[in-house]
Amino acid sequence: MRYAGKKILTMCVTLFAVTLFVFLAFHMISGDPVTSMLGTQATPERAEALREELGLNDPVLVQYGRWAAGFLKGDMGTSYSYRMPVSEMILDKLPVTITMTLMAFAWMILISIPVGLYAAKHEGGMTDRIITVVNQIIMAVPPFFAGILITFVFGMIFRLFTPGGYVSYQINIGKFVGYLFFPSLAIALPKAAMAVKLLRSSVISEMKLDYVRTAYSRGNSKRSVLYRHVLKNAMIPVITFLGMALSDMIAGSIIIEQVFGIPGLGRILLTSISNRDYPVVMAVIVCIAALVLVVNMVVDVIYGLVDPRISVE
Amino acid sequence: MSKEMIRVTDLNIEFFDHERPETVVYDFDLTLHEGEIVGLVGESGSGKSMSALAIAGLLSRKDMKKRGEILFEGVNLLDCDRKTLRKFQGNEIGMIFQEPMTSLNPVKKIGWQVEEALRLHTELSKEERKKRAIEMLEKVELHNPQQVYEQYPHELSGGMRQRVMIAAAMICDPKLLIADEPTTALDVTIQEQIVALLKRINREKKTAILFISHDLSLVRQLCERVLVMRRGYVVESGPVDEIFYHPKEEYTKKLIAAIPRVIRKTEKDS
Amino acid sequence: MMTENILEVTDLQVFYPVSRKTPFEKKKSIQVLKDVSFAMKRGEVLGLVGESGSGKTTLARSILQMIPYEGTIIRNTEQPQMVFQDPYGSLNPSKRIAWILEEPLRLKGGLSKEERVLKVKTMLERVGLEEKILEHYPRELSGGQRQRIAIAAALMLEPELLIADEPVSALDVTIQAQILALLKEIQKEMNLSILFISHDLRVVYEMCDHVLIMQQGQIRESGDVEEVYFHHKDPYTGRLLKAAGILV
Amino acid sequence: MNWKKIRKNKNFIAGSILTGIMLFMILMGCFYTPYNPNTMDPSAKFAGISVKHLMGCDNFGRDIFSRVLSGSRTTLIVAAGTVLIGVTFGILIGALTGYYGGILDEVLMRINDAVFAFPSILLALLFISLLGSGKYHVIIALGIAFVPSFARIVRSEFIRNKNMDYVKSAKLQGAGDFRIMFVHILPNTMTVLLSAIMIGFNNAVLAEAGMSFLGIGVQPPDASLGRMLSEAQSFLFSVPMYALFPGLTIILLVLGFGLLSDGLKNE
Amino acid sequence: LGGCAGDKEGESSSQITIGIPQDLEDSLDPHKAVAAGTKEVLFNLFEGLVKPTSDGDLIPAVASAYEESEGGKVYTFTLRDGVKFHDGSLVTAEDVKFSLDKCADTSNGGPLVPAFSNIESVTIADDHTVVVTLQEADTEFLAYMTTAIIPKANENPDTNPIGTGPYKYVSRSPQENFVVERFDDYWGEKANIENVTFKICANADSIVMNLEGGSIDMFARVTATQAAELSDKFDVLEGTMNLVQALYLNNAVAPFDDVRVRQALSYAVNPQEIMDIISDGKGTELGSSMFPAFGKYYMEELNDTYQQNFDKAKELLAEAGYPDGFSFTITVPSNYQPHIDTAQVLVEQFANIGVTANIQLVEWDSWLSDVYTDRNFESTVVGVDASSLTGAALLQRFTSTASNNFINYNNADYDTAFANALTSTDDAEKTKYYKECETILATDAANVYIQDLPEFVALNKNYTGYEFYPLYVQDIAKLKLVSQ
Ligand SMILES: Nc1ncnc2c1ncn2[C@@H]1O[C@H](COP(=O)(O)OP(=O)(O)OP(=O)(O)O)[C@@H](O)[C@H]1O
Ligand SMILES: Nc1ncnc2c1ncn2[C@@H]1O[C@H](COP(=O)(O)OP(=O)(O)OP(=O)(O)O)[C@@H](O)[C@H]1O
Ligand SMILES: [Mg+2]
Ligand SMILES: [Mg+2]
Repeated sequence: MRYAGKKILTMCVTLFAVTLFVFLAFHMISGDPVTSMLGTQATPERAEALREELGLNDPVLVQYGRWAAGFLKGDMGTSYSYRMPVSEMILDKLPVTITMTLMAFAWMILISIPVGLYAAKHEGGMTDRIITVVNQIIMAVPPFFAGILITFVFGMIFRLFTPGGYVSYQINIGKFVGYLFFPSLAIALPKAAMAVKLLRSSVISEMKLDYVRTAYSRGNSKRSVLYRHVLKNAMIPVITFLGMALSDMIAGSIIIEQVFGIPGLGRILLTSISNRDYPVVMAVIVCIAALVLVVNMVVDVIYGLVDPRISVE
Repeated sequence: MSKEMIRVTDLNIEFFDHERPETVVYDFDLTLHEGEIVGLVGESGSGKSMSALAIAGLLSRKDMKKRGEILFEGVNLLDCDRKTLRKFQGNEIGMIFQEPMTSLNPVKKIGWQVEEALRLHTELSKEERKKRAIEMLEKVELHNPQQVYEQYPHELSGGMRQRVMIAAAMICDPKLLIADEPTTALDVTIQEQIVALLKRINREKKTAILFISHDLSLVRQLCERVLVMRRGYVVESGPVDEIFYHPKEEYTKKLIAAIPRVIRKTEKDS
Repeated sequence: MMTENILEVTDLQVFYPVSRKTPFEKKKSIQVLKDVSFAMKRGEVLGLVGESGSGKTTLARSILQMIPYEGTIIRNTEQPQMVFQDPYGSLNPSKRIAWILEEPLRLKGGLSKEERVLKVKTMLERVGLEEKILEHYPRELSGGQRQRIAIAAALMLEPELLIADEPVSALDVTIQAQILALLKEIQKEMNLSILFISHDLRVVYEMCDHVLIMQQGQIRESGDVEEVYFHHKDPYTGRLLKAAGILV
Repeated sequence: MNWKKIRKNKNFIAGSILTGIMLFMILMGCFYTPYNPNTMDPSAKFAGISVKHLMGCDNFGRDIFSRVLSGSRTTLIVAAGTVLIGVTFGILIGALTGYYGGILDEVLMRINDAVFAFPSILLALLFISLLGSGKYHVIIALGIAFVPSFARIVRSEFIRNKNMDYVKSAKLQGAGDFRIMFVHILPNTMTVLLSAIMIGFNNAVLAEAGMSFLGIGVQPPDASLGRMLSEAQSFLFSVPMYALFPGLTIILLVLGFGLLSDGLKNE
Repeated sequence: LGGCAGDKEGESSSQITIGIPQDLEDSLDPHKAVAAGTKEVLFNLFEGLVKPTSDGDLIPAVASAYEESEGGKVYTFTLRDGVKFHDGSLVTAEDVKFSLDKCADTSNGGPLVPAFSNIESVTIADDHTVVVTLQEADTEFLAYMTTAIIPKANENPDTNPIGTGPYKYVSRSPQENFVVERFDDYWGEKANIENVTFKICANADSIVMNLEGGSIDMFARVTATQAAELSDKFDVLEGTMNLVQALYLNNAVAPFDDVRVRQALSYAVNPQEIMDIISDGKGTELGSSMFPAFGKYYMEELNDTYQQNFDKAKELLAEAGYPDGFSFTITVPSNYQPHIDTAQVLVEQFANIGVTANIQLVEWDSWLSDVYTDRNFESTVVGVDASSLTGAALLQRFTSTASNNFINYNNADYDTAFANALTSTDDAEKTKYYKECETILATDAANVYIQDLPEFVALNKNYTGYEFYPLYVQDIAKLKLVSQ
């Protein structure tokens, strides 16, 4: 238990550091919330009055302290631009991002493990060579180009989905998940390709090791050698990648959200940065950072569980 | 004489993964009968392990070529289909590997690995398998089999791992046991016990054993016949005593002469 | 000066952590070495014999500071070398043999590429290997070949102290004899001290001046080889000797 | 390596040919392009593929082939720079944390996590505000944003390798920590690292394009492949070629490097 | 899989999904909302005492009649009977006074509607009559009475907009949509379509796909290229954006403080070529800060002030001391592609006279603070629109003391002319003075004027009834299903 406690504590410290950095960053970049709130109608007097009202004239650290204190009490503040409670906005969008990420992750696992194992199993064969080449190409396709292509092919030509026809999960869960089918695929594909490559080469190098010979000597079929012996070993380097890919998807789904018109955390983050709406930015970052940290922690734990040679500390 | 168990004729093994193809085993011939123990000795790198692996059906890499015939109970292991081969492996043919350190799966528990052959070839229940595995671990003189059952390979010493390998190879009572330097990592007392164990299963179960070693005195204790290899060739073969007392080849003579003996230094001096 | 102790070990204790099922369990550990003390003179060959699992490798590793221990270990030498029990694991899988053997010389510095290659080739010859092996990767070698490479790598630096963990176990007797002779020769030549771990009592007798008998993490008996082999005090030693056919 | 081996190494051959062609084109683009990549020709607006315009023209009547040539250079510089920074620091941090572990690991990895969670766009904006805009600042900002992912990969590989006997034996032979990390262990992490570099390169191309909608990075009218790609999105229907060529160029560029690195890996 | 366009047809109620390029990242309080994108949507929810028509006239709305007296100093409004707010309550004189006072309030540093600083008092004459008295006569003041009337009782005007317009607010989801429905108690002609969803299509590049795919039925302001890509499922209606797109020059910094340099740049530019390249020749060329929607003030003849003439331009540059040209930066907000495109063509055109222009894209927010507020720039390409249907809305900003005079224009003649226009009560005279202002801007080459951007509205053929306004608004109430 002490281990878990320690991990959580360091996580909180990290979160604290991230938020502080972000807060400071905001004070260094040009433009302030008041500019975007008042737009072209700003007069120096009105800007000043608004600044005073929002407390933007206090020293940075005082402002940060106020934000942090509020946050700890569960109050994420009010969005400057939307004038609505930040918590409401986040709760609205979080499920979107999480669902999409999880779906993409599922895609990645579902594609990469069977394909990677298959290619490794038939190393040097025709299918393996085809897989390797296709894989190399997929890896080289920029995800957002993949997004465009998928939209074009499946959305416009085959009409399998309506580009931009996003349906909120609050209205219809089924359609919501249905819409995320292709976007999550677009996110997953390049990462899955890399996972395939990694897994394949990892499996192939494991297959050369002595213990595999031992496994064969007991009458294991190639299949069971792969699944029961090699997979776990071969997954060790892949786990790190999968974990990272997951964090990456959480933090970096902005582009795909953009291409497919999905209103998730990424888009909120982007516009809020542009609007200098930092209560929202802070909240989104805390969310993303917390998710990323949790994923990292889980990866560490899994890593220790899979590889007995590594103690978790 | 009892039934013929395995017959290897003209086995050649050639590697292609370097600039020049390398033949590492030439024209290997061997016949093994039920209940027979045959020793295979020879220079390091002479191809003992490669021949053993071929016999156990474990050389399948694409960048190597195998020629010849390995008949096991009438089936040619070199070109039979994998399924038939698998039926033999672990069940009728057991193999103990030379490198105990790397021959165990690092992420699986010892118990799981020892009882794997049972899982593959028998219908035993989980509890029965565990019982058998622990019995087996006990037979190879591991002090605390219950604990070892739950440990991972990296937590064992070299000798302990070697014994785990032996236990795993013998768990299905194979008809043919190929032992590639099974006692190199063991201290004499354990070595003695393992040799005794091999002898016992040979006697009781009529298990044929191909015993690879460089320890000629051990071979002499255990085997009836012996093959001597050098640079990929079997240079000499025949009953142990004959080879031991009337070696024909220069190399065999050297081998025998080089066996370390404890001649008291005082005696030596005198 | 010559009789100065090259190694002094006092009250050495070593514990290993026991694996846990989840990261949330409490830490447990088992003791592998108990109160091990001994000293080793410069230029001597000290045999370490003991049953499998008695802690020989553990002792070697703690002397070289590879694992945490309690107690004191004084090493009066700069760069002790070790031949690992598992030669395969001690060879970098991504490098060719030529690179592996040259590496210690490169680290030491002061030699040109040609000199290094020459030294490597000489050493290769001394351990009885052919030159073509230089181009191979470790996984392409036989057990005995790997072991000889490991020995060659360890001797490359002409160390003062060599810890050899079962250095000849995988070798056939002719080569074993050759390697033992090589070790002896170098030992004489350079006044090398060797901690020679083996389970082969006959080899130990050949090689060593003094011997330590270990069992279950403790030293049961130590002393001059002659003394221990023929006037042993501990019953365990007796059993070992009997099993090896030295004592009848 | 000798000729015989190289001839058998299909990856290496395909990779070097592809990379060679791409690099040659980029190099050529420095000195000669069929048209000035920024010159507009209203009459050639959306011109199709012809002998005059090998890849047709864009919405300003600019020659796409010329723009691809000059855009590739920019993209290559940005992507390579970004990956270089990311990989260099990623390896450094990953190696140090993985190898030493302990408090250093804890601290560096937490910083790493923090950077990872820090939106790269904000990071880029910050750099632009502090240093002023320009391609090189974007490279730095993106490079920093790329460090964590490389660091994590390298770290876990180092953790896996550092307890192996070959590392211990190198230590005994007197190899310093740095030599052990970078000469002994690092090559054993290459398999994993090279794949990551490839993906990283790709992401960098995109990130640069992504930055453009904030107005940082390459400034119009200068071209970069990512930017052309995102602009082309609006003309996907009438001129799919406009998206195709930059996209294809990115793919070929990345593919070439990928094959080459694969080829080098298994010599 | 995903939601299909066809699904909607099963529903009995009529509905439309309208794509909008950016979210209403703003207060929903009509007085506080600043973004043009917010205002154009809120137009359907709120009304003032009067409201604009698509012809540019003002007609009574919450007021049923008004009276202007003392040469434009006192305005008397008679409230319409039975006008209801969306929450069901009746509009009272109290609400009207509250709304006007709120906009005139200066306690937060300046009134919400700048022109309201002219108000002396708002008084309730009786339950149906509100009198607005000005400090100084202003014949254009009625245009500001389009200011929304909101209920005094609403506690959360920022997030819960309640007005009297033909549509009422239902919900919004940030970056996703803004939903309104028909207000059935509307006093006037009720809207045709029951449910309207404004859907945020942040990715301008996928708008064609969204339209073709059926996830949106209408998108105002597609580009010429996008319009060309649409299939015949859509009507593309063409209007203008009603803004003045120009290369705005900071008149206070060198070399733009020299009129000859500004004129030289104007001679280098060919607006028609720009329009040809970026929008297939669509758009209206402009020669000064006025666009054609202001019929009576617009002066087409000013377009010819500077015909593209490189020699003349070089001559002027040489006179100004830049015979070899110079280089400068065009700062362009990155969120609007037509401006970026225009800037790119400008760069090419300036190259002809040896002037090197470098484009610098900046975020909208940085543009607001650096360019607009701090006036720290050399030149910028943007479009300036009119917040109300008055000449002052476009021309006031160039008076030397105007707080929004971001180009630092300073010309005494101009100030005088503008002051005259403001105070004159006679329409013809007012027009004359405004035209004088325009002419000064043109001859002085205050900015390099380019065009009033074309506006293309893509509308699914199932719908009809779209109307262009001279203001930046979208009137949804007039839209109807073809089958209706
Ligand atoms: N990493 C580890 N974790 C837990 N226990 C370990 C670990 N390494 C070794 N042990 C235990 O420590 C004991 C001593 O091991 P060591 O390797 O020192 O034996 P050894 O004397 O070298 O035996 P051998 O001759 O078989 O190699 C053994 O019981 C082993 O199980
Ligand atoms: N992949 C490979 N490519 C080329 N040669 C190889 C390869 N693998 C093994 N060899 C060579 O095959 C020969 C025979 O090896 P083998 O393992 O059978 O020897 P061994 O008799 O078991 O020796 P030891 O007693 O040392 O274990 C060795 O010379 C070795 O170098
Ligand atoms: Mg062998
Ligand atoms: Mg050991």
